[in-house]
Amino acid sequence: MGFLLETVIGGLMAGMLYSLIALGFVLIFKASGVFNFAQGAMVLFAALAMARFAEWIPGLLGVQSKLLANLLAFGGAMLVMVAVAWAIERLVLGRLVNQEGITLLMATLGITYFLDGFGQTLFGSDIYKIDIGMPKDPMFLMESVFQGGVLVNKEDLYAAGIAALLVLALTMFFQYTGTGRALRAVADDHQAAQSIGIPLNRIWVIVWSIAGFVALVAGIIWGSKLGVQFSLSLVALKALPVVILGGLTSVPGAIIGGLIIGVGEKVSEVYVGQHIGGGIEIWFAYVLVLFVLLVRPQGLFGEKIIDRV
Amino acid sequence: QAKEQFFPLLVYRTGPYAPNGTPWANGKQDYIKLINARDGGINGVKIAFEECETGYATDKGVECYERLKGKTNTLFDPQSTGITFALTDKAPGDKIPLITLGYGLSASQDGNVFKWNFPLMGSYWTGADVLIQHLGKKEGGLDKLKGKKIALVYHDSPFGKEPIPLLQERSKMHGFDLQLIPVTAPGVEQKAAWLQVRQSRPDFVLLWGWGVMNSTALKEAQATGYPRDKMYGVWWAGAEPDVKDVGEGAKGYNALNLNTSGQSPKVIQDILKFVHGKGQGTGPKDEVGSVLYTRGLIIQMLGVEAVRRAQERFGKGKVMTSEQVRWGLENLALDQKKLDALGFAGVMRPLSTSCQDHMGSSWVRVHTWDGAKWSFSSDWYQADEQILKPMVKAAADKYAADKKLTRREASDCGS
Amino acid sequence: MSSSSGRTVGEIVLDVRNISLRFGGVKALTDISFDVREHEVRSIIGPNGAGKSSMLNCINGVYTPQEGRITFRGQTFGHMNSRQVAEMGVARTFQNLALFKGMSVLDNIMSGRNLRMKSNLFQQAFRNPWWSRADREEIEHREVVERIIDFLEIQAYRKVPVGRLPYGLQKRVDLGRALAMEPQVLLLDEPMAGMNLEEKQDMSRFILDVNDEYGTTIVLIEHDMGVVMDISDRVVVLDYGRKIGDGTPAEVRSNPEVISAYLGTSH
Amino acid sequence: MSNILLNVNGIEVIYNHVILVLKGVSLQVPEGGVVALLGGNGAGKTTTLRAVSNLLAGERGEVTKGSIELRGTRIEKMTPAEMVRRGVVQVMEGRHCFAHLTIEENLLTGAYTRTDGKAAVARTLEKVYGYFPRLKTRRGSQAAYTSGGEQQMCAIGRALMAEPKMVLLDEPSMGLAPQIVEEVFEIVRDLNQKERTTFLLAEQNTNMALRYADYGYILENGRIVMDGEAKSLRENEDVKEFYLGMGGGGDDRRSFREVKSYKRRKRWLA
Amino acid sequence: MIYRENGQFKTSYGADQQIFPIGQDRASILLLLAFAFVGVPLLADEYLMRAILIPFLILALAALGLNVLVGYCGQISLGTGAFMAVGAYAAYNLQARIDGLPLLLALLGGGAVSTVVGVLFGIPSLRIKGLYLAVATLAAQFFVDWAALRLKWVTNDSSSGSVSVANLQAFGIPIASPEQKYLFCLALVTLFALLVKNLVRSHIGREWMAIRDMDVAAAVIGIRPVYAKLTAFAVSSFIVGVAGALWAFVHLGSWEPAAFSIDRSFQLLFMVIIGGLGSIMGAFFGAAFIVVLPIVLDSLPYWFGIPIDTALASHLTFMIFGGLIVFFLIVEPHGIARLWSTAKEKLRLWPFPH
Ligand SMILES: Nc1ncnc2c1ncn2[C@@H]1O[C@H](COP(=O)(O)OP(=O)(O)OP(=O)(O)O)[C@@H](O)[C@H]1O
Ligand SMILES: Nc1ncnc2c1ncn2[C@@H]1O[C@H](COP(=O)(O)OP(=O)(O)OP(=O)(O)O)[C@@H](O)[C@H]1O
Ligand SMILES: CC(C)C[C@H](N)C(=O)O
Ligand SMILES: [Mg+2]
Ligand SMILES: [Mg+2]
Repeated sequence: MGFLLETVIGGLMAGMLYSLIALGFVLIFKASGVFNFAQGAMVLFAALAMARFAEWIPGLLGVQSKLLANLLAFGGAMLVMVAVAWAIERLVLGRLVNQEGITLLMATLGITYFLDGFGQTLFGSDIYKIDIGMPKDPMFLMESVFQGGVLVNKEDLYAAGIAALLVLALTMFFQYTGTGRALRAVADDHQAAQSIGIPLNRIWVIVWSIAGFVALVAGIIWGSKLGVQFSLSLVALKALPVVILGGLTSVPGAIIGGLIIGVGEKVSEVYVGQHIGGGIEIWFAYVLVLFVLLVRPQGLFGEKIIDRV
Repeated sequence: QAKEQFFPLLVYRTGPYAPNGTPWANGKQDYIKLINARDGGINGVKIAFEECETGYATDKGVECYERLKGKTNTLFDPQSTGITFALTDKAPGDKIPLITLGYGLSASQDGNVFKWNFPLMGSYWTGADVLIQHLGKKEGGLDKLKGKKIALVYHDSPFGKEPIPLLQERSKMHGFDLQLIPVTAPGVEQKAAWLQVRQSRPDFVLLWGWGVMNSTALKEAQATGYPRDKMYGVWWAGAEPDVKDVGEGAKGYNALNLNTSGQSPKVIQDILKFVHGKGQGTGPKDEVGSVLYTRGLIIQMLGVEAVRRAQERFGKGKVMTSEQVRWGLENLALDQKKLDALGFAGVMRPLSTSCQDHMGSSWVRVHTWDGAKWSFSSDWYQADEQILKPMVKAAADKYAADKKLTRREASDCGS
Repeated sequence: MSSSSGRTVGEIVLDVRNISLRFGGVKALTDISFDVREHEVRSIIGPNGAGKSSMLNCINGVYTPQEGRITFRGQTFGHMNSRQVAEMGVARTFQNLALFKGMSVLDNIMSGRNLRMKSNLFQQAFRNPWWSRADREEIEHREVVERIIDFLEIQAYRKVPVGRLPYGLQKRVDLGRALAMEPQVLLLDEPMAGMNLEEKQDMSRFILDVNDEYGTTIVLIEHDMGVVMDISDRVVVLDYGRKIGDGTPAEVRSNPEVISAYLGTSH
Repeated sequence: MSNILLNVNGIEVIYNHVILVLKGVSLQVPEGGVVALLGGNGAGKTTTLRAVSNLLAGERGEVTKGSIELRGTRIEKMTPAEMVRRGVVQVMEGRHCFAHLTIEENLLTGAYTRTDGKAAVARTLEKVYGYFPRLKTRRGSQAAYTSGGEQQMCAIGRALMAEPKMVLLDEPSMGLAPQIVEEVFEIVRDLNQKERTTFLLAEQNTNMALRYADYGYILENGRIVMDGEAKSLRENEDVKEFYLGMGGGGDDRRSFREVKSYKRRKRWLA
Repeated sequence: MIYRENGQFKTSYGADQQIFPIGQDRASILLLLAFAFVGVPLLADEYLMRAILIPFLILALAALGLNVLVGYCGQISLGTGAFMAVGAYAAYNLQARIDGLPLLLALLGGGAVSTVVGVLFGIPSLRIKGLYLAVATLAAQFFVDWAALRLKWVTNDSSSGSVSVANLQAFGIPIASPEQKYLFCLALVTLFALLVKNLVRSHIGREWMAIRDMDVAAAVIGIRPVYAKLTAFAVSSFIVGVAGALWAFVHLGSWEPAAFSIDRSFQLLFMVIIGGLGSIMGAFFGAAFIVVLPIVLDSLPYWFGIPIDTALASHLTFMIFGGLIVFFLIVEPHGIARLWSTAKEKLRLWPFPH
């Protein structure tokens, strides 16, 4: 019983981390109708920038305090992400207005390759460290109730808290501001949005910058867990079922999707996987998604797919 | 005819495995540079090389092989078990030998079936065997393993699965429980695996990982409170990149090692002098002498020595063909004296190959991470021939039957 | 029986009884009944959002009404899928252009013949100009389609992807696709929206010709009262999902409820 | 004409690098005028409007020759958003509502460029609801689930929410019930007279358009074939016959049933 | 002036329905085929064949299959790698378990099994659309990956999960040398390209496209979405399965599940998009772009003798490749095949544009 609880908690935490990445996908999709394949590459790029800046800054600027160095590095990395957003709008999206989703998806693949190459050229392809002082050791709760207690990971707990905050803020933004509404309009119809004066270029820079910010936060959290190196870009894959389960257009969906997938994965792996050879968590997540989609084709919280004559 | 001995270098300096692939590749390259700079080549034959980036991807590796096989007159080191599997079928046709030091197909030790494969110094079976021996020793005898629980956390690929048959064999012999926990490549998400570890609380965890999987495993072990000193990695899970950013958290973690690390050996000093000293170094200077770098040196050294051995038979100072190099690999005789002369004193143990045995020796030690550096914590082991031999033979026979190959005749050994 | 225009019309082909359709709180149709007789031009008019398009959607199985039933040539159904309706000979054009955007004009219209094409997957895969059922079939149907293309005067655009055509021509292709089905009943949803007068005259002509030559029964939704009054035999008037009038153009025109809800005074 | 607001000067438009659609179109719209752009299907009306509002890029079209000036400044290189900030808004043909947004959200997005505060926007919203009461009853439903005519009203209303100086209306009457059509044209007249809003409208409903416009251009095959005061166009014999449907001089509209031959198209240019 | 369709009047619909109605096109495709079958084997060296042309052909075949599904029927799939794997492992099992089964039958058998699996995983497409469907098909991808690693009988009890085949032959001719392999693949690819072309220009092709473009309207004209979608899945996964078997048998010789990983699925999807959705040529262009271009970029420094660090070179390759993808999309969002046809259109107008 204690162990089940532990598995569930572990799953919830893992799910929260997936959500963090899923959030980036949802943001961009919701605001421009682009499925941003480059989200993983952006996470890596941001994390690399952060890690290397934090490493360089003490030497370059003579900053002693680790906190200050980290803050400066964060600021620097954020600037880099804004620059990336700006360049993407200028060079890619701005020239692909009103094209179909699949074309835009393909363009983000181009961006992925570019960012992967560019990031590693700039920052190197070794393994780097982000140390923002996250606690690494486990803590044990309810030791009196269960034998051995229930293990909870403090690092994950912080990460989950940060993710929850981000989601809350972004949900508010989309639901309650005029800009949020404009973003949703852009996603529906680029041309009509233009025709009523929504400046696509500015909107896109903003959205991609926000996505860059989310990527940076995800990159820091994942990076401090895994170390910063190329594989970080692959965690994006883990976020795919989450985005789809929650619905491509729903910010809260990203969180709830993450939690469900996280728990589903871990519980299935630990309780079922063991007996059939293991390694089932990935496909289990996708099969779970598949069944949910059969009932709700737009995901749990996604906007209904409109199809009318 | 070519005037140089050409070494194609399949490497990966990008992608998920770059942090581990890079020092290895640098070691290989620096050794070639050393031979050219210090000795003027192999008995005067200069060495040429060309790198090809595989990204640890099999199809890319095959492309590299095809690209470079026309140029080479020496051998390939695929740097990946997956690529090795793919090349094992191609190499005999092209008559190019493969060195797979410490990786590849364990059965390919049997030179009578695998004429072109050379899993020098050890295979995953020998590695697994030694680990069990070591655990037995720690517990005070192999019979003490009875009833113990050993978990294998492995990279879910042919590489990670290789040790399983041997471990199963050993588990039958000693009566320990073997728990298999696969980790999907590249291994960034291991929470479920470590929850299972926490659930079953094995006495030991064997870690068969590569690249980011290793550091992630250590971090997850820390996060779930599994004692690191109960964890034993294969020799691909015991280098600096695996523990560097875990630091203190990996303290007590053990892994096999086929070679020493550190800058004291003579060959390393020579590299610092002849290669880095002249500004010719391939990677950063402080990486020279690290675990994987040194392993790269060894691999390259064995290749060079195979050429030298071949020259002894087919003509000193001549450029060898890859068939001749194969003979050289099959007749390596590196005794302590030779190793000392080469500057590898203490770095590795002697090794000599033969027509039947393409491995040469399986000497290996365990080293332990103390939070800042690796240091040896065991004596040298070799795999138990009694267990290994029949398994290799059976597997090689099955392979031969599948491929409709016949074992080499004794007469074939001379060529 | 004869209609106002003096032409003979036949039996009831389509009988709509007590149809009600709701979307959540929106009552799109409430208890609608009317019939359509063979060979007549039957119009549905009414203000925007009255439920005209929804009515057509019910008839050809896109929407399932919550209540009521529809009888087609004596066969009654509450729910039927689009395929079955198509097989019974009902074709349809759309208000919001529902063409196959990526296909050429020719392919769009050819797709209207699909129901009649019988060659199987293998015959199609291995088709060839020398001996092949698929090829022969393709040519036979192409002839029919070419007649429609001539009829609609869109020869010049045959191979153009429809997405690139101006709005008005797209509407014609839409009609062409429906005609290619050689339907017994043709449902037209605002076929003349976005056309100028000359083009509307042409379109009226097309419709009447189809009606005359092939005896196709027409159900027409249109906002241009000139067209409706001139070419229809009988008119149904909907308002807010209810039927407020039904009869010959003359009757409808003088129905006070219809005047206040829809026609206003100017027409 | 006095005080020219929009001056289109000999533009050529090419789609997809190969399809030449406008072959030198010139037209002027005076400040505070209502100008109609007439012509058959495929004449190039929509293309002309897109060229003015700079929406061509999204259709992979491009102005290759000529110039477009708004109050004397060249505008070909501007973004559509800049055009809107300068007060030029286009109502796109074929509705183009934001499918997932509700009717009210659609209308509110129309006010995106406005900076005069929530209250002012709310007033305009009420005004639009006043014009189209049907929208008010459907305000909470997603645009995609409204009827064709409701969507058309929504598109027009959305453009009005920007309180534009100049509106480019592409087939506003399409799909609207007759009294609403009348209503739309009344709105045009109303705004034109009360707020001096300028209109350039592409219309197929020639009769209506010429009743409400001051001036008209007739476009066929990518060229302007005739232009003049609305009144004089209405008197023109050709216009009468081909666009207003009045047979051979008589003032009576010919019945649709009686039009005999449909293969009799006469155009100014082949 | 040479490239003209004017003056080539068609006197029958049959003539107008040919695959290449324009004479010059017909001639050039015949020339191209002749060159591919005769010229290439004479000219190309072993590296070109083994490392570039053979993978190019096989992946083009897979892309062709995927294009049926994505390009023509509009169902985005990310399970292509899985269907290739099913084809490969099924063919392997057929060959290993049935003695003396001819290679061609094994390959087609692989395709047939893949068809079954494809249709099974295609069933959700009746409800799920677009990106949602794409991600749902990943279920197939990961499940098959897993099954190949875990289910012992799939790999005929190979402990490492890696299997291999040897001594291929068709009609008594061995398929061993690069030329033989190349010709074998080329023949199959040509055949399948022809069959697919036939399908897409027949009524089933129109059904697929109708479903892709506007499914409600398609239903109203009597097209059954179930039938159209499932046939597309079937045809597509058959071809993809055969391609998978070829990839395993002819190109790799020995393989592990990783050969058909999710990367392959993405790679193939990207091929059909950049090549041109709904175009036979597109599959080939896409395969060339995605398979051949990176290799060429990778080799450039060596060809020009510029000594460049391997890591830097491959990062640059990434960057240039990414840049080129974006560049081509901006020039023509509908893929290279469309660019090609626009170019032809221009050529037709040349020297008098418009
Ligand atoms: N995106 C496009 N790509 C290629 N050609 C186009 C495109 N849009 C329009 N055209 C072509 O431009 C010409 C003019 O079209 P346009 O839409 O401007 O006509 P229109 O006068 O608005 O017609 P309608 O009254 O039917 O709306 C047509 O021949 C059409 O085929
Ligand atoms: N799928 C749907 N979901 C929700 N509401 C719908 C749906 N389809 C139609 N409606 C609503 O039903 C009512 C009738 O719509 P319908 O399209 O039938 O009107 P119409 O008479 O064709 O109007 P118009 O002349 O404007 O085309 C409208 O208020 C519309 O908003
Ligand atoms: C080659 C080695 C570095 C180990 C590696 N994981 C393999 O493929 O076997
Ligand atoms: Mg309607
Ligand atoms: Mg138009």
